[in-house]
Amino acid sequence: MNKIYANAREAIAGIESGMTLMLGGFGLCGIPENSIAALADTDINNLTCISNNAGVDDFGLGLLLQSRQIRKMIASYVGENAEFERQMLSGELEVDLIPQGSLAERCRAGGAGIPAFFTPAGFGTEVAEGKEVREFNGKPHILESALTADFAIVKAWKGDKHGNLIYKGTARNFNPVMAMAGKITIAEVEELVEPGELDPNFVHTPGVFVQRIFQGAKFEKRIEQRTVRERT
Amino acid sequence: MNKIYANAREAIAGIESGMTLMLGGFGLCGIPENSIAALADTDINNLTCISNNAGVDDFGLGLLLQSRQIRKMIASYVGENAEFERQMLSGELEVDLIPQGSLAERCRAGGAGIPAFFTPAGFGTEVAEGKEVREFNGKPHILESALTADFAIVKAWKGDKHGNLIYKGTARNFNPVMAMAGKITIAEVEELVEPGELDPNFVHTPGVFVQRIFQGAKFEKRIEQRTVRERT
Amino acid sequence: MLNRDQIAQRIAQEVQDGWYVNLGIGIPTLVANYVRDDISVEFQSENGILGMGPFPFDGEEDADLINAGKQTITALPGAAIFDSATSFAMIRGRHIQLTVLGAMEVAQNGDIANWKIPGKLVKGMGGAMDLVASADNIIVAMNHTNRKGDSKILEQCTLPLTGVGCVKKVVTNMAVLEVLGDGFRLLERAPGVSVEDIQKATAGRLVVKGDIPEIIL
Amino acid sequence: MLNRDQIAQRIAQEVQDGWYVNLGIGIPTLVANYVRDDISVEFQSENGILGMGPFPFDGEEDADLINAGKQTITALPGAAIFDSATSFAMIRGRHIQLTVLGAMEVAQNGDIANWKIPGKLVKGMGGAMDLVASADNIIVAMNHTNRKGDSKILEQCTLPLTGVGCVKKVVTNMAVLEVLGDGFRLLERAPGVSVEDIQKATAGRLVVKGDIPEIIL
Repeated sequence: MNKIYANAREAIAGIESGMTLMLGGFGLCGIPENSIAALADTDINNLTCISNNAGVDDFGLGLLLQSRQIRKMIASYVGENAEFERQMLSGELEVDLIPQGSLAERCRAGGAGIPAFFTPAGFGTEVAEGKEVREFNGKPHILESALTADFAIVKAWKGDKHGNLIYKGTARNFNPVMAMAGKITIAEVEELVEPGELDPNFVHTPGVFVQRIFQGAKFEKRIEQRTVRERT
Repeated sequence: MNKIYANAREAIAGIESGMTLMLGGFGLCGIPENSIAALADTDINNLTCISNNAGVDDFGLGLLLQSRQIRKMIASYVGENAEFERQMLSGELEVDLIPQGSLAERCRAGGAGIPAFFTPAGFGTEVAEGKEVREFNGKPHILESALTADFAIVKAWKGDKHGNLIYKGTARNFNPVMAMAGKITIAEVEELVEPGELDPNFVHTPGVFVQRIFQGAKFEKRIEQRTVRERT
Repeated sequence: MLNRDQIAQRIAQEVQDGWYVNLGIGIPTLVANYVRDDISVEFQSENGILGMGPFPFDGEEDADLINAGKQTITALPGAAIFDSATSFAMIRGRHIQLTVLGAMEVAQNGDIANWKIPGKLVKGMGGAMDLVASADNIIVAMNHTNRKGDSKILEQCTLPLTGVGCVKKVVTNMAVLEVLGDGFRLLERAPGVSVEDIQKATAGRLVVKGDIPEIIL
Repeated sequence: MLNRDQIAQRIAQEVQDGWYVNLGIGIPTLVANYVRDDISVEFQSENGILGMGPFPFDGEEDADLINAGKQTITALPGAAIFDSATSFAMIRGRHIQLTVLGAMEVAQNGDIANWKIPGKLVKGMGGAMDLVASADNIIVAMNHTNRKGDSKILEQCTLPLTGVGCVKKVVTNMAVLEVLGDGFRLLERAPGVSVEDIQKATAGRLVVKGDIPEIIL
């Protein structure tokens, strides 16, 4: 059983137009940039992408928005992505905006075989429309359903051939929960190491959740808001 | 804000008769043995204890069963604990047996502000009695509710004054989810280290979930089934 | 009138020893700069860090270490990193003692709107809906009026809501207000701003009782 | 008749390359000893380890490294440790390809009972209810009859259930059976055991078609 793939192009084989993808990352931090670039090089379109953000205009998922490969975005934040906002307001892009915590928990639920759960987030707002409301401990909650994807694509710091992953810093974010929720999960890593190099006690994503793994050719790791303080 | 306590006796201050406790561990592996011993030294009784097992006759929670300090056990496995089974069959002890995965998820839910979730585990069995059943993807699921506790007591390998914890091996088990679900969470650790000694990237339980921490005086770490192979 | 930093400075006075605090994007982020250094407070950022430190020195930025505003940050000794589900477990599970966030509108029943202007602007709710639905202690940091001069302190929100009946306190460039449910109680006024000025800039019901002290920074 | 190890050995033949496998307490644990070594299989133990290795050498036992049967174990290179919630996320989320467990009774509709005899014995369900409710591929390993000689292969379970309609295959000391829903199809018989012997020891409906080969180990 070989999980190791040579590169992004080979690792994304089998992704087809119309499929649902999950993509890890928060802003541009911890996004599977090699896989996204490889997808941008294909004719695959009509994708539903589940990702907290949609990159920026010219990097990350923004690339797939530019090339109109995405039919629907499921995200929590549009933020400063002008093209995302434009396509959304013009109706070119279908968008399902959901609270960030519900997004994370719905992905985890999808991976954990929990079809639905109650959360207080979004009660009394547009998010609750059409959803079951129930009171627990005197407080209204709404029923949210699990999210899964045909392919989940995550980015990790290190990984081994078993698919075990560790992440670095806040580049972890949505990656572990999305890794759980893909029918097929692709992990791109900065460094592919030998089994035994990752301490089992500190593996973030156990290999059982990962079907394909490859070492990314190049990581630009662009910074969205470079903020520094003066040396005094 | 000081989270550090001198010993088990001081750390368990405030636990009163009639309260609900969660205790980490699987079998005798990763149990908060110092805290349990300290509880056995008190007159506190009428406790509801949530723990996967109840120790063995003369160690772990078995001590509190012997001394009749437990009114009710919420657990998944009685196994080879003769006194537990005897008290249960005779009706001296109230017992709520629940599937191990539901137990873990219900604790996590309690800590995560999820009041209820659907799971397939237990459908069609005694466990489902009185619970709501709903079909998802053609498969029946039952609604399970969150568990919380007045005090959660966990055992970790190392911890710091912020309450950050790391566990060792399979002594992790229920400890992280129970740490999340206590109104007050007490962590007993083998080694209390200085802030900065634990790599933030590999902290298992972030300190926000832990209110009290102490270095255990002595860890017996008894082995329930010593199983070895021959050297060849 | 208070500037952005002064609003943050006033909010920092609310922070207590031992608290875990989530700061939203914008003015709220500045609050960290003004917390007394004789108390121990930990800042949580919902993208997955507890124990957030100051911005890095020039040249020491790490693309893998950012806050929820996507700004490069540092981690303090004793910090912890976690995934998004665990982060919102902290938030939804009420392990965070204070949430500070910005708003487009706040209503006197505690409703808040801050993520969308139909047909015009969509920022998305990010983590705000989870935060306001679960936090016991929510302070809104914003200007009293919008760029057109209209009050953002309302009887009822007009924009799509982020959360209902959740805001406890509002600190603006003009005043500190307590949300009463059927009005805003004026607690303090910015230096040089009169009660009448605040009354004029407030569309919701303003409750003024006794002398209103100036904000002391 | 097969002994415990032989039952395990037969079940090991079902294991395929790349599978993640959960083995229950008792006979199932022994399956790991008989899996072909030219395929790569990882064993999951629900107390929180993937990549479980053999028992440790004498003197190398670690109290902090046990399996679900509380036996001391080792971890192989490439193993991973996790908490109980994550462990059952794997199980409930159907990331495990095969579950092998023991039983007190199995019925021809796939029901299984293995945790309680009312008034007499309570083991508890442990992780079994989660496993059988979610696993796509469940094999039961047990003796064909109980100590009193009564069949454990039934038309209907009489004991409190662990799961409904979930068992796919049963390997006993006498036979390999496929669960059909309305009966058990006899696939193989233990060396020296006749179809008649199996018929006599089976209380559920036994479906025998054509020649029944002997189990080959």
